[in-house]
Amino acid sequence: MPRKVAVVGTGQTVCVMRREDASFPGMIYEAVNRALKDAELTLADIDAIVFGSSPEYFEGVNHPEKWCGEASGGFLKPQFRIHTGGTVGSSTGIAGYYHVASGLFDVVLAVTGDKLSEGPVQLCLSTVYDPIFGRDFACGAPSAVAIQSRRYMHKYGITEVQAAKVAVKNRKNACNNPYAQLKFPDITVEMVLNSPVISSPLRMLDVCPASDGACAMIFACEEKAKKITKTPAWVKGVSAVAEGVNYVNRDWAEPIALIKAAKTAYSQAGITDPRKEIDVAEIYEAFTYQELIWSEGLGFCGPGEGGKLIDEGVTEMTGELPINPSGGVLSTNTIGATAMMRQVEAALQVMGKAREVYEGKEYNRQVEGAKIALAHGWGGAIQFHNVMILSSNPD
Amino acid sequence: MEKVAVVGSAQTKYERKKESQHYGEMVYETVRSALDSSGLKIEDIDTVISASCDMLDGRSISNVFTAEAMGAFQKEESKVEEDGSFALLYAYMRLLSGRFKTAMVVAYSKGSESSPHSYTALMMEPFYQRPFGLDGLTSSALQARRYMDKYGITEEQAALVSVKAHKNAQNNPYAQIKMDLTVEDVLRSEVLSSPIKKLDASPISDGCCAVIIASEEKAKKITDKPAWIKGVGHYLDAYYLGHRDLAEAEACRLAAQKAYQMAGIKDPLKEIDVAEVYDAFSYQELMLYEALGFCEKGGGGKLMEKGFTQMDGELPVNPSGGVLSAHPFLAAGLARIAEAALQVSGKAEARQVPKAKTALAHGTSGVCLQANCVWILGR
Amino acid sequence: MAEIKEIKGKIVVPYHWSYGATITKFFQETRENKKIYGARCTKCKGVLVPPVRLCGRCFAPTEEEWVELSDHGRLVSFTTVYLPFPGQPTEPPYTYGMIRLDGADTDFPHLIKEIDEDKMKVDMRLQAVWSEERKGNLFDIKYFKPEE
Amino acid sequence: MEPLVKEGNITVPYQWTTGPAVGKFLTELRDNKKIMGLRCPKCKRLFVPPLELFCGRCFVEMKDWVEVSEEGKVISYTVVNLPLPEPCQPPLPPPYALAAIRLEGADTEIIHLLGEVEFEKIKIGMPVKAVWKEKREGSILDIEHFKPRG
Repeated sequence: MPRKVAVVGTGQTVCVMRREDASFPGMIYEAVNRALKDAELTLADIDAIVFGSSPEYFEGVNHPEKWCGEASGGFLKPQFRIHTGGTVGSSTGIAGYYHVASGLFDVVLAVTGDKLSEGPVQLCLSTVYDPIFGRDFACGAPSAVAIQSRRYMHKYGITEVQAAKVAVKNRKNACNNPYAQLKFPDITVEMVLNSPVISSPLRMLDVCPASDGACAMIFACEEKAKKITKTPAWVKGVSAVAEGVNYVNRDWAEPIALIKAAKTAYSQAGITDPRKEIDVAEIYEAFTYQELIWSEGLGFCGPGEGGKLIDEGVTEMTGELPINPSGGVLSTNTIGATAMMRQVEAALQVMGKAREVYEGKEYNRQVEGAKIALAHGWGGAIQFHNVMILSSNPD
Repeated sequence: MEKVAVVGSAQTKYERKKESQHYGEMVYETVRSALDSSGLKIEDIDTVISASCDMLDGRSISNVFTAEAMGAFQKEESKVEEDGSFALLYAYMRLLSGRFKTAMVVAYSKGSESSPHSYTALMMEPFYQRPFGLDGLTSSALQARRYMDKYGITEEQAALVSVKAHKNAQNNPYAQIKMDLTVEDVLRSEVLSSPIKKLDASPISDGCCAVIIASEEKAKKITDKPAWIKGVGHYLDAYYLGHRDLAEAEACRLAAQKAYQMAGIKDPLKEIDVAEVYDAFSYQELMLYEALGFCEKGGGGKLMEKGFTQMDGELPVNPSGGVLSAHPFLAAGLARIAEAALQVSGKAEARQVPKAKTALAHGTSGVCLQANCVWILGR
Repeated sequence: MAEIKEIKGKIVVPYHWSYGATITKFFQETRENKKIYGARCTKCKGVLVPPVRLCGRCFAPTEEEWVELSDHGRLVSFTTVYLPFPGQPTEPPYTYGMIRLDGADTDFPHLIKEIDEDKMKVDMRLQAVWSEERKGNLFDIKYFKPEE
Repeated sequence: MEPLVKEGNITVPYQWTTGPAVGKFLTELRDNKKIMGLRCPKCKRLFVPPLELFCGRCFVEMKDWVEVSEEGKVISYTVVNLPLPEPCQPPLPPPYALAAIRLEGADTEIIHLLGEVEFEKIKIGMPVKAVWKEKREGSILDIEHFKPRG
């Protein structure tokens, strides 16, 4: 059995389309300081740092963890970088977990971010595609996910309206999150359906924004965690599974890596009925259809039942299993920090801290009595999936 | 703490240009050979950690198309975008946690598809350093001059490192540049960026390295000669070149201290039998002698002159020929660990240091030794 | 003058991506013989196109002997791209899809033309339109169109 | 058939956010021909040039802007002979000299060009002085180079 590890502090920057007032390292510094303050620690208490950010072409600086070395708190400390694409935020959180679980370090800071306003995001994302087979007609992330979404609709009869409902739910939820970028209290299904097509079947409002932002979290071993905070969020399950790209009989509507990652994390956490046992989930829905596909992969419903899940209101704030109280990725997407924000929001929920006063205004996205939360991330060519289960209970 | 050992490894032959091999095939072939080296099947591998670089590959999220070649399909996987020695560190942490028993660590790059100048020049932030066209070569030249000036290190002493490396490389089937050189040859080679001359610098290489580690119970089943991990340390230094004393590899010194402390090493020169270090430039090897505690500060040149680090010296450094004889970015540090493991397992063939029991391996990431990872392996 | 907040610039990084011998041979066949080949996995017997040396699902090598595939196939999924962005290689709107060539078990990406988007259907039949001048790259096939 | 190679560039335009420290430093170069540093309230080091509004060593905010001299001495240098390919874009064709210069009052070095000097005569410890461009655009190259001082 691995050492018990908990999240003891978190910090997020407010995400906006362009942070004119801070450089990339400046944003990282801000998130790190917020996490330290939240845990009431100083940098001297941190044994090691793990840094995460997405394709270097976003900021145009190779090995950005070196540039952000001091900002991440890494000066003459152990530090290295994780980079797994969209999953990088959660991959970095998971690496933070393993730093502590290994026994090599007791208190570890994980920090992630990206400043997507520095360059043209879709151009940079198109460099993910193979330069020989397909980069010539790539349109960043949207076109790949459009292919996935169309196949999913076809296989299960999922409708545009069902996808649009995800956009509405999450943009409304975002109003309760001080760090979210797109807040849209009056959004309707019609507005989503009338928004221009980006890459069919995806419309403008089916798609996440591009954000500048950073996020940090602090992991600690049991002994330290109990001293640092009264409300640690215990890491009960972690899994990060890969699949391939163009492999034999790939079914775009069947996320096999996610299915395996969820199974692994559930078994570690002793979860047998995820829909009942999990109180709240933060999942990486960069595009509306994905919240439905991933819900199936996570076992919240059967294959093809993702549309029904949203139709029945199960995933609304008032539903049986609220998904993305934070507003999710559809409201904020820095890419680098995005999947970590899922882990941070899940941690805040089980810590009972998803309600706060920020710059004089009250925000409440707390799911009452949430004890077990799930955080998810995807990345690569829709092929890497991370799942983390957090709990208010150490045992 | 769980005991973990290196139980298998494979390296490609490092070459200037592997044009007939797609990079995925290069990775696949290496991973297969690593499995063969340990008698394992891909099903026996619990987790895969890789090291590669988007900007070097010209493919963002560089593990997208190599995940399958690494055998990561439907496996627990992650990528450390650093030198491969750091990828091994993450794999090691995963095994120490007890969740996994075996890990495949893979690092690769094809310098021929991009260039070492791109790879390092793009590490420079765009405001203060990039406008000068600074890259790994020119920034290391500033470091070399500063180090030589501070400690009276001579160009001849640095040249001896190059002579040794290219000579040792002749015993390594994977090495790229094998030559019998004299100090004169090095001194007379073309000045690239003073004081660094062509033969002080590492070449451009294509290559891949894969290392398999296993926890104690498994390791003992897999091989009767595991190379046990005794200690590891990794530290980062300041970023902007003018914000640290370039003559000191401070982060490497701290990393070594941590690794020695874990391994219970008090007198590294005596207790370590062989070392494999990331000598991208000849003078850096001398700096590393000091940072690794093989000699006092400023004593690197003398140590080299006295022949301490030659194959027949007290502490042979880079029997493989080191990075000066083959420099596949990201794979280079992992290759140091593979070589160190071969040494303690007694499998280093023509480059074997007799009776090597304890070996040190060093990897670095960033320019001018900014980030360092130091490993101690033992029987 | 105003305080400086940003610096404009650009980076240009040259690459020389090696196709390797396998993909070179694949394109030799498209260029010289207008033929598309796949490779069969030694384990699951699935046919991969382009004919890579490895079946990722099985971590098994593919057979030395290649399988000739049809230049006709089925549309697995598609998208019409409307979003413009700087540096885009193809000017929108354009349509591309994943095509399951007859005899293959993986999807081949390509442009789709000669049909209106609203007439396109998942699973419809397509065929390759070959270029007159073939250079040994993906555009040896100009695009795919509805099967005649 | 020879193995095929796809030749191509990845070309990306950027608008890099300087952040307040770099922004002010470059603005002062451009508008006032002043070289400014930031002093850490804790370790008292004066960082020239400053990258951020915090001390990376002490992890505390720095607010104390200090003007330093445009004169200093060479701590290290290199003469670059190799023509570097893209994406390196040195401001001059080779050979040119780069140096790490400790400005008077600063506790760090600034990396810059050395000019108006025969390369063979460059020495460590050599006193140098900034030469300003007439037309300054808010770049580190608003200082044309450093030249030997009398």
